[in-house]
Amino acid sequence: MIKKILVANRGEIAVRIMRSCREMGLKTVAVYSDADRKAMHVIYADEAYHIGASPSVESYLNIDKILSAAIQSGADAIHPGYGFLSENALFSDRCNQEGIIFIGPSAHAISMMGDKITARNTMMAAGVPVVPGAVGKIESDEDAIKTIREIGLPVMIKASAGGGGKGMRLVTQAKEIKGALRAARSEAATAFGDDSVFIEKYIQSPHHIEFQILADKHGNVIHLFERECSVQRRHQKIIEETPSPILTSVKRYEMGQHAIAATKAANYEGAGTIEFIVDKDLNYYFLEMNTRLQVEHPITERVVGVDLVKEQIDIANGKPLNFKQENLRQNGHAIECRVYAEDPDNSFMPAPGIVTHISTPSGVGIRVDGYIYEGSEIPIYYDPLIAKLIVWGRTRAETIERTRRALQEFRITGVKNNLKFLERILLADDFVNGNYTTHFIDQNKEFLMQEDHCGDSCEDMVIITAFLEYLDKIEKATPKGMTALKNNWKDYSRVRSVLKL
Amino acid sequence: MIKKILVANRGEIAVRIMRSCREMGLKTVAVYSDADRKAMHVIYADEAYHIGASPSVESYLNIDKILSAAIQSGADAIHPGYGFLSENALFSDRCNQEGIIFIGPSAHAISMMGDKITARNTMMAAGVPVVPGAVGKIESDEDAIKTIREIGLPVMIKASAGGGGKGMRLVTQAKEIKGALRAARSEAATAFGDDSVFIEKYIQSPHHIEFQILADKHGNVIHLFERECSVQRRHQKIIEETPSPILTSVKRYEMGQHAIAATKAANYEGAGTIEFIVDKDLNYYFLEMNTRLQVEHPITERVVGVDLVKEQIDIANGKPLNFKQENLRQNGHAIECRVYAEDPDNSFMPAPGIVTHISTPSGVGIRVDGYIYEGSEIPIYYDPLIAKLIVWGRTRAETIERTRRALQEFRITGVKNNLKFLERILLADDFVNGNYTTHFIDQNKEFLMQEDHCGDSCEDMVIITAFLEYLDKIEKATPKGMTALKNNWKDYSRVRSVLKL
Amino acid sequence: MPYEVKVNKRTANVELLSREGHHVLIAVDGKEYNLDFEMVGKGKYSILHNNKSFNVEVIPGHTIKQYVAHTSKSTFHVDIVDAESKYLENRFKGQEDEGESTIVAPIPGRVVKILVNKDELVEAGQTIIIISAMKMESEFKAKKPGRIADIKVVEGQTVDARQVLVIIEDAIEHS
Amino acid sequence: MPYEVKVNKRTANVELLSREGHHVLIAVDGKEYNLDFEMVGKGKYSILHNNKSFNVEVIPGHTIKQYVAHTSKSTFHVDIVDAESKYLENRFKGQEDEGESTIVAPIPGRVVKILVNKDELVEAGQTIIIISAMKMESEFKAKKPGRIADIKVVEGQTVDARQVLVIIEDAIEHS
Repeated sequence: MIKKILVANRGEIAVRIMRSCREMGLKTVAVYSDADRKAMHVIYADEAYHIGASPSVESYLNIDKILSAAIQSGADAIHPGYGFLSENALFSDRCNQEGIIFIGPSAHAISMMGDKITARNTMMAAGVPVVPGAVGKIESDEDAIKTIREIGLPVMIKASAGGGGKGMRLVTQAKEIKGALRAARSEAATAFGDDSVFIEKYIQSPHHIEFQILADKHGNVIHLFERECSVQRRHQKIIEETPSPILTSVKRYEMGQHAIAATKAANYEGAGTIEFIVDKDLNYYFLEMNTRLQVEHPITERVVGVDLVKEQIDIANGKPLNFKQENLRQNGHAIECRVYAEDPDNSFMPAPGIVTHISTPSGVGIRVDGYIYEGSEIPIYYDPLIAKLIVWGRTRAETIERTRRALQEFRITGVKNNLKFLERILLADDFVNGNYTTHFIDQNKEFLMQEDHCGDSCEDMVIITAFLEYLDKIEKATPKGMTALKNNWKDYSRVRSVLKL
Repeated sequence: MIKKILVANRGEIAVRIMRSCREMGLKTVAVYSDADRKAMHVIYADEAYHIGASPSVESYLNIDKILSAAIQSGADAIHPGYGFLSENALFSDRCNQEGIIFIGPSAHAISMMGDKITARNTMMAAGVPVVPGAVGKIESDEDAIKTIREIGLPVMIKASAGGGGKGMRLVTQAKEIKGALRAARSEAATAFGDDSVFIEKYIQSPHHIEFQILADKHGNVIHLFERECSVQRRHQKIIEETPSPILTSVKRYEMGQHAIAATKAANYEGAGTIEFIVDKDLNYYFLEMNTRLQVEHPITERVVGVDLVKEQIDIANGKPLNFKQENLRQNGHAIECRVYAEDPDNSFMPAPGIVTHISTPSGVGIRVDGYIYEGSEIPIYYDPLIAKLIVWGRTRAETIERTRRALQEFRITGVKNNLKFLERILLADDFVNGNYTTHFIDQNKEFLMQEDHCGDSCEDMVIITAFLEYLDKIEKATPKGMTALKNNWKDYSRVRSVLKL
Repeated sequence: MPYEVKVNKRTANVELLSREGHHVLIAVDGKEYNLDFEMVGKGKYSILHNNKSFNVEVIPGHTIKQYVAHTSKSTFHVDIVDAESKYLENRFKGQEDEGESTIVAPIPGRVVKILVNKDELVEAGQTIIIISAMKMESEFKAKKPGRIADIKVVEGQTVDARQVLVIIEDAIEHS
Repeated sequence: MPYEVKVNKRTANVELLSREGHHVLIAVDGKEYNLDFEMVGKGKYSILHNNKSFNVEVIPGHTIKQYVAHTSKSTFHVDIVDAESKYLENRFKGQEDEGESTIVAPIPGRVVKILVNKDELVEAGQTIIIISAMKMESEFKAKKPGRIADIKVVEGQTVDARQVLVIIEDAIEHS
């Protein structure tokens, strides 16, 4: 049984994992880079090991250093979180070789799902619908033209090793094919060291809906329903919710069954996510499998009533699943808002810096997962995600109202952030009506970039406050004697006589 | 329909009520005393009215001032919270007269349930079990002796107008009867201006279990299951949980039915609580009805999945209940810990003061309802309750583990508090085993007052930290030149030569 | 003494008429406000005006006269204008171009790539330098044609916000 | 220069051997610690010792030499002892009685009732004054017999922690 877990990550997810470990009575080990000595995960852990310089390649991506910290600390398991080494097959393998439990799937499952073509073929064999497209990688321009003629325009050219929108090119006209192919290959080669690409039908106005699954070492697989992740900006998710406002219970059942089939086909163990792309007629296609915990896992935790990190640890310990499919239900509704350190007024430029003040919302239905504290520094080296607000309500409408209330209470100063932008999303008609696709942000740009008007007297209050703060500062900066002079003529003459002596 | 609500309260409950109002799009009006100008509820509200000096009688209990603030602000409803005027029949009536909706029951229901003898008789008539005892108030010593002979020792003499343990006397031996009667009467007269008393059988090793009910204006009544409130110190609840660790589903069903019957018998409208006293054989007896929201209402909200304040407002608006009994379920387990500003090491002396720092727990399953912030003052005039930690888990065991984790994360400095005492309760065998009565605190006193040992090197770290903080402070306090003198002999001689000039 | 306070595009005249404890009488553009003004934290204020509750948080900017202010709904940039500020403003009027020939880091980050050499002539819109922060790369371009007069940083270097990266001189003047 | 530091009932010798940035070498009762010592907030420290992570928060007490320190598990009262403290300690040794004849408010509150008059003789254990705070009343009693020399407060008055309420003189001495 696992007794001590090294968390090979930082930020909110490292703290979140350690919280569950602490509840289970497990010891926690943090690793940290130069930039993170004072980070929350170091403060929260029982032990902490320095693993290198600030850039991720020299620390959080450094397998040797992390394994040596694990060995030195006597950790019997490593939780990789998300990002960094979480989907690195080599890391999973190396942990195995050192006799340390990797809390996640086998190297084989990671590799298989990491290669988009292999994953696609595996899914087709398992009867899981995939986006219409080529069965394998594209070898030549002719191959591409032939394939595109078969499936019809528009199509998407995608890197086999891809992710995060890199090595992807949309083709809407036949004349664009060759150029797009060249661009996708070159970007894929630079980003992943592999220029293999394949071609899929381009789904217009799609939804991005994923299913959470859990699979134990005994062949049991369950799904924990879906998450709707269509509110994205540049392939970056911003808001997720569950249940999806567009799914019917019939579709949900079907997709759940396919998610389980997909997981079984991958011989998968642990927590994972099957991502589907869904068109407006609710046709759905396997997109990819994320072989790790997702950023947005808390909305599933809230609605289904599980602690996914504890489930991961139980699975790693070889326990059979704690649930049967038929006992799981979606209770109410949950929304997650991702709070990023970025400046929406300046093309969402990242905004590292020092947090001067933070007020987090609380009360009924509110959960906040974060890692920043007053005085903490958000480094330039890592992800701009600084907190996640997870809100539960009995209905979708109540959840939206509550999320707005929570966003109003949420205040982070010192670093620019997207809190007001999130509030605008929660006010947008398309969002409120549950009528949105991955194009939502673009289509609502104008509305989303507006500010609530604060009112005339409100603006005057701002003027007055800044002015009085300024006067107080001037007052403080003035030497004591000077203040006395200004305020009190009696004192003045007294001071003068002293000076005369 | 209600559009603006005045909250006739302060502290955490005022903020908690305003949160739900804000979610419903309702405007909120705060009232405040001298001591509370900078209190969270004033900051949180849309409007705020000063209603008098700090002592409650001059402000939060001043009906005229509160009503005049309501009228001035144009509020169409008043939410009384708990405590203060929440169970004041006159206040309910006065609101009515002014055409302002009182969010709570009618003056008649409040009066009827406020008088313990009337309440008792009403319940007996409705077939709800009451503690064996006299049917009416005790007129004379002879009357008392006769009654006690009938029901048998031990008995409890109770003030009819009582509450909070005042005017109560336990009688275990016949010779104590007259003295106890005299003491109870005199205490009742002083505390409530009414020396009426009655006699009940004393239940040894009792549990204190209450049922949350909701009743609309259309005659619908539902219960939202029980709360176990037996962890008490001097009749003050400290920790509550739901479900109760001792109830069976058969008993739960029976008690729920009786709670509904009791509510109907009182012609009740709104949210209320039926308190039962339960003996070790699960015999249960009506104790009293609280005609208001309870401090511990959030654990019901969490397990049943409702927002009780919103339900109160919907009922006040004349809406039929949002739920049917058969659709309600208890999902998982919840525990509330009450954080008091008091000093457990000094006989739980109240500890008002200024909060210098606060770290609240968060993450999966955690809710905190509070009202203090850094720099806020906890006044000497009001209740010592400063925050409530509400924790949810899938099972009771998980909830206990999570509560411990949350308490470890919870830190309030500047004012003494009972956070570590709460942690000890969560570690006590009797609590962990769910094997506790209202005598729990007394029976576990020794264990609860111990401190976790911090370990030798931990103590050394404390010594080192205080010492280095001290050195830094000395360093800062020393004038710049002096530091130079100490650190640098070259500078020293330079200063000396300057002095010689 | 009246001051001018700029907030976003508005310039308001502000005069403090009296202040005793938390009672403040103040005029903004001639409109008098009788306020209950209390500090509730560093830079955080609770204001009651005709029983309306306002919360404003002000954060010092780069100079003692600049503030960023937050209400529950909006963010404001506030400048206090006094005699000194006015003098400076007048003195530098018409010289706004001055800053345009330097590229300044708008955020802290790491220099990923410098695409020009010293003395090189550049076009308007040409990418000069790439800065990376939080996994995102930003390209910075020349605003007008010119000559690279100085490169103040090297690739791989960590830079602070407002740090000068590259100085571009007007090419015509010096050619 | 070594200091003595008292924590609860223990007195430890502490010597700072070296300190460079966050690297601290320090000895407590002769045991050397090589620490990574970082401030992470006002009075809040993160300490790494042999990769173990400790968090200690220290809050100033009534004098510059007193602290209350919190770890995740316990609370400590810490006194820094230097030459001056030692001198004072020795000087006042054996005079601990001195404070016993005054009644001091241990917490802020409101005087509900004063049960004695000036010059009245009181018994040990006799209730002298009742203070109310947060809906709870606390009675304060005389520790030994004496005469009420002075009553410093009146009923209804709000008092601060450590404020002197009543002074009781030794009755024998003055009778």
